[in-house]
Amino acid sequence: MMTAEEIVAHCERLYADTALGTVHDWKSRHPGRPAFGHLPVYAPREVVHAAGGLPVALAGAGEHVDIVKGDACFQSYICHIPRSTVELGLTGDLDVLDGMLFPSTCDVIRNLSGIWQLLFPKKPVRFIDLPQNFAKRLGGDFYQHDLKELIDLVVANGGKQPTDEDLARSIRLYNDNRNAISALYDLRTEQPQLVASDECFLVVKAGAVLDVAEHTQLVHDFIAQAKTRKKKKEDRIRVVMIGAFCEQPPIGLLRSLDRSGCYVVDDDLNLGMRWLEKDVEPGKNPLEAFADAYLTQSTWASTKYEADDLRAPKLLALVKRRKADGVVFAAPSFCDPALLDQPVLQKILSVSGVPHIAFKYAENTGQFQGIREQAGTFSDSIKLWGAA
Amino acid sequence: MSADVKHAQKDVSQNRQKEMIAKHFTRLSKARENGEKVGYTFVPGNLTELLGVFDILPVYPEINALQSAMRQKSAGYIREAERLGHNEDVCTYVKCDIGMMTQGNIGPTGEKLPPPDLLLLSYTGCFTFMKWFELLRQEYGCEIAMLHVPYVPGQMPTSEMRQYVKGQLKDEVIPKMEKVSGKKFDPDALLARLKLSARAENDLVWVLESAKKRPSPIDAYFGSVYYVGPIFTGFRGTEDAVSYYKELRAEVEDRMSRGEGPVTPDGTLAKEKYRLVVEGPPNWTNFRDFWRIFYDEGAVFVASTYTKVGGLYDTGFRHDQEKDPLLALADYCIGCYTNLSLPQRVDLLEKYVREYEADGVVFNSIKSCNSFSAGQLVMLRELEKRTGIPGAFIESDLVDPRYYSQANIKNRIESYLQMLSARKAGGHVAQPASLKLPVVAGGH
Amino acid sequence: MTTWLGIDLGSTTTKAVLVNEDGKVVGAGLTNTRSNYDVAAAIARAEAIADAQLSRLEAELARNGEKNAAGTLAEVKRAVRIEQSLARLTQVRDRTVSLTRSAPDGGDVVADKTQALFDAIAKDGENVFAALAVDRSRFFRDMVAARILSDAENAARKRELPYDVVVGAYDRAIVDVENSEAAESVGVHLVRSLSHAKVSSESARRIEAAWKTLEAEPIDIKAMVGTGYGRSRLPFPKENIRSEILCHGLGAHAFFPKTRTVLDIGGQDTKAIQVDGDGVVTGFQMNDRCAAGCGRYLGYIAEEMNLGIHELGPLAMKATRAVKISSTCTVFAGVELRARLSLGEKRENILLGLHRAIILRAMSLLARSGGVSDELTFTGGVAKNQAVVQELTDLVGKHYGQRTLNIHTDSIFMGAMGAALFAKRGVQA
Amino acid sequence: MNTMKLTAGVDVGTSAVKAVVMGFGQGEPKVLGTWRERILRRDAAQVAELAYEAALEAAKAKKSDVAYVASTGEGDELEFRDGHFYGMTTHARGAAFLVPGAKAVVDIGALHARVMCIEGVKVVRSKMTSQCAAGTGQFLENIARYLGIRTDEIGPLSLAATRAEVCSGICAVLSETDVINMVSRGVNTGEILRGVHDSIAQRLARLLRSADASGTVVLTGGLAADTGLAGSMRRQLSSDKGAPLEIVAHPLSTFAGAIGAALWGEFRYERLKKSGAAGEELRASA
Ligand SMILES: Nc1ncnc2c1ncn2[C@@H]1O[C@H](COP(=O)(O)OP(=O)(O)O)[C@@H](O)[C@H]1O
Ligand SMILES: Nc1ncnc2c1ncn2[C@@H]1O[C@H](COP(=O)(O)OP(=O)(O)O)[C@@H](O)[C@H]1O
Ligand code: SF4
Ligand code: SF4
Ligand code: SF4
Repeated sequence: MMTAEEIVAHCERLYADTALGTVHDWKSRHPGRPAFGHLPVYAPREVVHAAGGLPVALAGAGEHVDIVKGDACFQSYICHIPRSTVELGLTGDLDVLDGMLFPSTCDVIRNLSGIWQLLFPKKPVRFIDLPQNFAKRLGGDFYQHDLKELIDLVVANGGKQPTDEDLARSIRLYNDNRNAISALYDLRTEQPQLVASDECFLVVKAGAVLDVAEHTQLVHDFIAQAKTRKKKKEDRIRVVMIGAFCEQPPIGLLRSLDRSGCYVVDDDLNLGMRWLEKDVEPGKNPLEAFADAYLTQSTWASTKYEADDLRAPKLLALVKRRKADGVVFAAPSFCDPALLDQPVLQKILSVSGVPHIAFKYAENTGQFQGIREQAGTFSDSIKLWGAA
Repeated sequence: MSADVKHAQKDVSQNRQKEMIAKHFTRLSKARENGEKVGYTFVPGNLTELLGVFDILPVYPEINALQSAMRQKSAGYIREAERLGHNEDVCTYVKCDIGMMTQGNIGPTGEKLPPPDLLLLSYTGCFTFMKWFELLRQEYGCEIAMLHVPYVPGQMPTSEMRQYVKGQLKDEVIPKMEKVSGKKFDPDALLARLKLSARAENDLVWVLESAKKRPSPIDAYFGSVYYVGPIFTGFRGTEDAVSYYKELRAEVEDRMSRGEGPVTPDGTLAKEKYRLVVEGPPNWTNFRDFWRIFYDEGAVFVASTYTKVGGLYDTGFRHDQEKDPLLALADYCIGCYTNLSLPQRVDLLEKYVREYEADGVVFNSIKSCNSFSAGQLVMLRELEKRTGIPGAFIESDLVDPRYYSQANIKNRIESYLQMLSARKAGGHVAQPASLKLPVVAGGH
Repeated sequence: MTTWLGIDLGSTTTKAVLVNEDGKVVGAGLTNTRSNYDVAAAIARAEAIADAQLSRLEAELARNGEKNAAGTLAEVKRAVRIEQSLARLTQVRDRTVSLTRSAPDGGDVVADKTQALFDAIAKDGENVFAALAVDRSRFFRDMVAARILSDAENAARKRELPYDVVVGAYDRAIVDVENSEAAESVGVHLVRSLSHAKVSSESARRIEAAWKTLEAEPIDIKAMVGTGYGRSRLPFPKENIRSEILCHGLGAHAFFPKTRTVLDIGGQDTKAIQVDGDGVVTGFQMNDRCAAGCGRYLGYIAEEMNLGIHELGPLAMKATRAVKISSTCTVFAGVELRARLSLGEKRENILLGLHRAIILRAMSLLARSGGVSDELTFTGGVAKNQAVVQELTDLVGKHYGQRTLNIHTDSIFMGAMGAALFAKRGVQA
Repeated sequence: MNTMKLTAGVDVGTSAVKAVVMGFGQGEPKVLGTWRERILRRDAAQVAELAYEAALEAAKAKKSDVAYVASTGEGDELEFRDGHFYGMTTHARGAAFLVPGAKAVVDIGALHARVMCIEGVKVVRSKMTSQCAAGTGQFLENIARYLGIRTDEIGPLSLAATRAEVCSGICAVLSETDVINMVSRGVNTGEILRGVHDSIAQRLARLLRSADASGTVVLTGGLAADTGLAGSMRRQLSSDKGAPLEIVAHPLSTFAGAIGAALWGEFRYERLKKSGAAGEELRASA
């Protein structure tokens, strides 16, 4: 078995491989079957999987590529993830994908689906309009229909029509996967010194390109190995980091947080992989059960309409559950969903006496001085004034 | 929209619009004392007729924001919102509105706006709308009705989309309106209003299409934001709007018969030198300066997409086209410009370039607005490829003067127009005058 | 002689070009005066005219039987340049000396020593100004500054002179002098330079005679067109002003008719331009007013490293790899540079990274303007830098495939050239 | 002489190192010695050591007298430090020490500008400029160089000017061209400086307003010494209809970070002494 460090190194290689070598491998092992790329935040991966496809979660290109043509498609005041995604598309890195799925997230991702239609007219492109109406007979029916069409698309590109058993099996595999990830997060809460924040990020991120069962195993392996580590808990503060659900921060940012005296005990990185809060019970009609789960079991997210805004109380509950000292708002620059939610969340934290700071990043930010300075001051403040 | 811009000659239609607006805001300011209900809602895909059926008075926060900008108030409001913790990166319409709210919610006519009884979140073509009203709801704690209008990624809305919207209208929106207003829904009253809407829409389309003439009697961007005002906002489905558009049409017919160009703040445009199509909203803080850059050079906008955010009537939609009024409303919401996929937007622009015989295309990219801006550069490339006509790309903001640079935009537009004229002349430009300069003998 | 004049008022330099009836360049002038635009335009124009006169002189000489007319003329030009520079130096000297005399920490003694400092430079004029005669993008100011700063420093170290006083006075003097148009005509310099130019006395006589003939028929400028960053401040009617985009496009087309894409990196802005077969612009993009990505970026880095701007490229060419620079901002890039130097990173590798950064920005501008079509012409002052050219070639190749890259030795004049052609077209069309 | 307990603070900036030695006895802590050393293309760690020694000399103390050396700024890698505190923590502490009752701090150094709102010694909110050096000390320094004046002449010249020449450019690098053009047009130095100060003050005022500052605002960092900038800020802040703010600077403002570090160092030292922790651990956690 690989050591924890080896697993992380492996995951980091997967993350840096923007040319998707793993997907190439998968396709050679499963000739004729399709791989579908999808953008953050949440996508119905179960359904693609059940129809014999490989869902590949794309999240920009981090710091890994120079943006040349991607910049030609986006103005400076648009977040970074669409430009790196387009760059990868134009340089051919995404050619291995048989189609692209754009789950409704924000205007940028929505319009990116149109850009894809214009730039790659031969590639199947599907916009997945996740319902913002959560009534079973309205949003639920609409979503189920959407899912059926998605299945048709996968089938038309080399997948197979899934039976109810297929769907149920896929649903269970993803339940397992979420539970594994959840166990990793729990370990982090209990013994934050065992799992550095970049490690947690990378290990979960590997699920973007791996087959689900393989990834579940990898997460379990990592947990087992991490538990054998002998590291002493340091005098750091415990923080929850939120806002980074779509464009992912550079790894250097996570390391800077750790280095400036923080333990990140929860975050919304890789949010799509932890989206459903409970297991989906496939029951007699797995597709319906799966669609319903979206309506009733989704986590709170800035991309989703909240009829009675529960985001703020849920954040507070999370802070409590994770025994966090404070909250770090880390959002991509120009990310409307994340940034528009901040004032409300900050207000409730202030009222409840939970300290918080905020900063912005881009996936390819290379300088963390300012962030270190702010996070350091933040941890200083909790440590020094907590005692003073 | 406002009548702030003083046209050289006061048209009847303009005065009527002014009156309509003034009346509306006075009524709003007295809504509380008169026991009238107030609904806040957005322009794209607005359900004005439906609100009207329940006698709920509409307020459009977007329009308030642009009005604040025209009155040079937006910068202060935005600063206020940023002080309250709203990020500098996010949509300035939202911040302008929040700022205005915290400063007493004084509307464009100087009268106070009432708080909403209903937030009607008909969420067409922009996710930020959703966040915006979530914020307002925190503030007002009133009833909120959400209408999720699905995006149209293909060429046509599917029947599932139409039914989804209709279902939400029936089960979510109308019950909330009934609850807020205490009135029962009357489908016949709605049908009657939709008929009136359609009559006004016919005349509006005629006016917008008059720009196909040479010279165009209207400016389909700067001038037309005034023309679309009543249809965008609270007056659709009223007799007032029908009369307004009838008068407007008569006035434009008149200009056309005299072969006159559009009216600008400096009077009638003397010579139409360039015919342009424009994509994207205008800047409001420096509206006249922005306009001047174009009319000083004899450039006229003959078609714009911005005037279609409140409905795409020129491609045929009319509010009375369906027997089922709710289905008509669903079609309307789904069909607004910003709900179109990018390929559809390009198709529309291409059609405009051809049908309006345009010389050029200008994209005004708005920093605030991802809904419009994300992808505009790709659209521009595609459009250039299809039409063979080069486009110009400029950047500004709707209501934040910090992002408007007259010098930059002027530089770009002048270069662009010179380029168009060079193309027109087949590589030869207008003649520079021959200058006889005193020659320094031998130099130094 | 009938000519047309184009003036390009750049943000850092002002360029003037004269073309003849065939659209060929007959004279070009360049100044880096940081004065108001009128003076800058006048100086550039005067320089262009002087240059044209000297070119005509060559033809005239050849006609009068001079064997190696080109060689002779090159020598004459060199001598004239040095003569002009010496005249300028005298002006600067007088101004500096008078400023030091009246400075609070100055006085007669300091003034006299300063005078001596300048006189020593003047004596060595042939050497000090040698580079000026061969490379037009080098400037009087830089030559003198380099010399006077080091001389003053040496003197200060020997406690002979207060460094601040001299340098302060010089800084002011050079601005004053560069902002004034030259007092004497090229003719005067020509005559004066003949005494020490390395030409035979027979040639000298011929030159004098030819010059007389030429002076009798001065250069006639039929029309002029202004362009560039400061064009709106030119005292020209609107019809005589063209956007720099159009001028760079046309200028590039004139030199390289197969040009379809133009990249211009100037002092304060960068432009990517697409042109058609007639040199008519079909699309363009320019960056905003941020020094990152323009010539000043490299200028600033050069200052940080105590190097001349022309030394950057050759040094970067020695790199074995490009260090990735994560700061966009010029100033922060300067800090990053120092930080990396102190971490032991090789100077040339960092420099290459900085050059790459500038080209990466240009690449996205190019992509935004419509990509890179064959042929690509690279203009503006920065095109002189080989490392920039190397990175551009590399990245263009990688993203667009094989492309012909044109760079003209006088690429800095491309905008002015386009303006001159517009002037000419206007009159002939 | 050393009945007092001594601590030291070393603030490693991007352009200069500031070091102080402070004494703790009866009453208020005292600043015993200070030193500022420009880095000027040298190795920052060596300059830091140099500055520390010079401050010791000024305080007439020896290294062995010092109970705790705290670094701040870019000093977290210094060999001789006992602990490190982040810049905003120390500037806030230093400012509160120099100007008791201060409610906000504006720290403007060579390459950064940041605003902290404080309650007592706590930072409750902060804002900083992004990775753009427009309107920082370096920018002012460059301009002074082109104008041919020393940095300490900047303030008085600007204050003496009766009007400001509007400086349009915001870029730290490109504004030089504007300034040069102004000089050529014969605009006098004071008016140029005042214009530059106004444009910097505008940015700072925006930062202050967006951080929702109120009450007494202390300037710290190198530019606190620039009286012209303070003047422009006062003008700017009194004309923007915001809450009234009082701008003050202290002669030791430049050393605020180092002073804050020394103060926090003492606090940390005492806490660790109480908990009996060894020197090594003291490093890991601070
Ligand atoms: N040898 C060189 N290497 C690199 N850059 C150079 C060289 N010579 C000139 N430059 C750059 O060229 C710029 C001036 O270019 P130019 O095209 O004249 O600009 P503008 O038109 O904006 O004045 C200067 O900022 C300088 O940085
Ligand atoms: N009297 C003064 N007037 C204006 N600027 C000054 C003055 N004294 C110092 N400075 C500027 O302060 C800056 C250094 O500030 P400091 O806070 O020490 O820098 P760092 O960022 O290195 O910590 C320098 O850029 C210097 O030009
Ligand atoms: S980072 Fe934010 S704005 Fe950008 S695509 Fe993702 S959700 Fe949308
Ligand atoms: S993002 Fe655009 S459409 Fe949405 S609210 Fe802002 S300005 Fe309006
Ligand atoms: S980022 Fe740097 S180079 Fe760009 S404008 Fe700011 S200071 Fe100037």
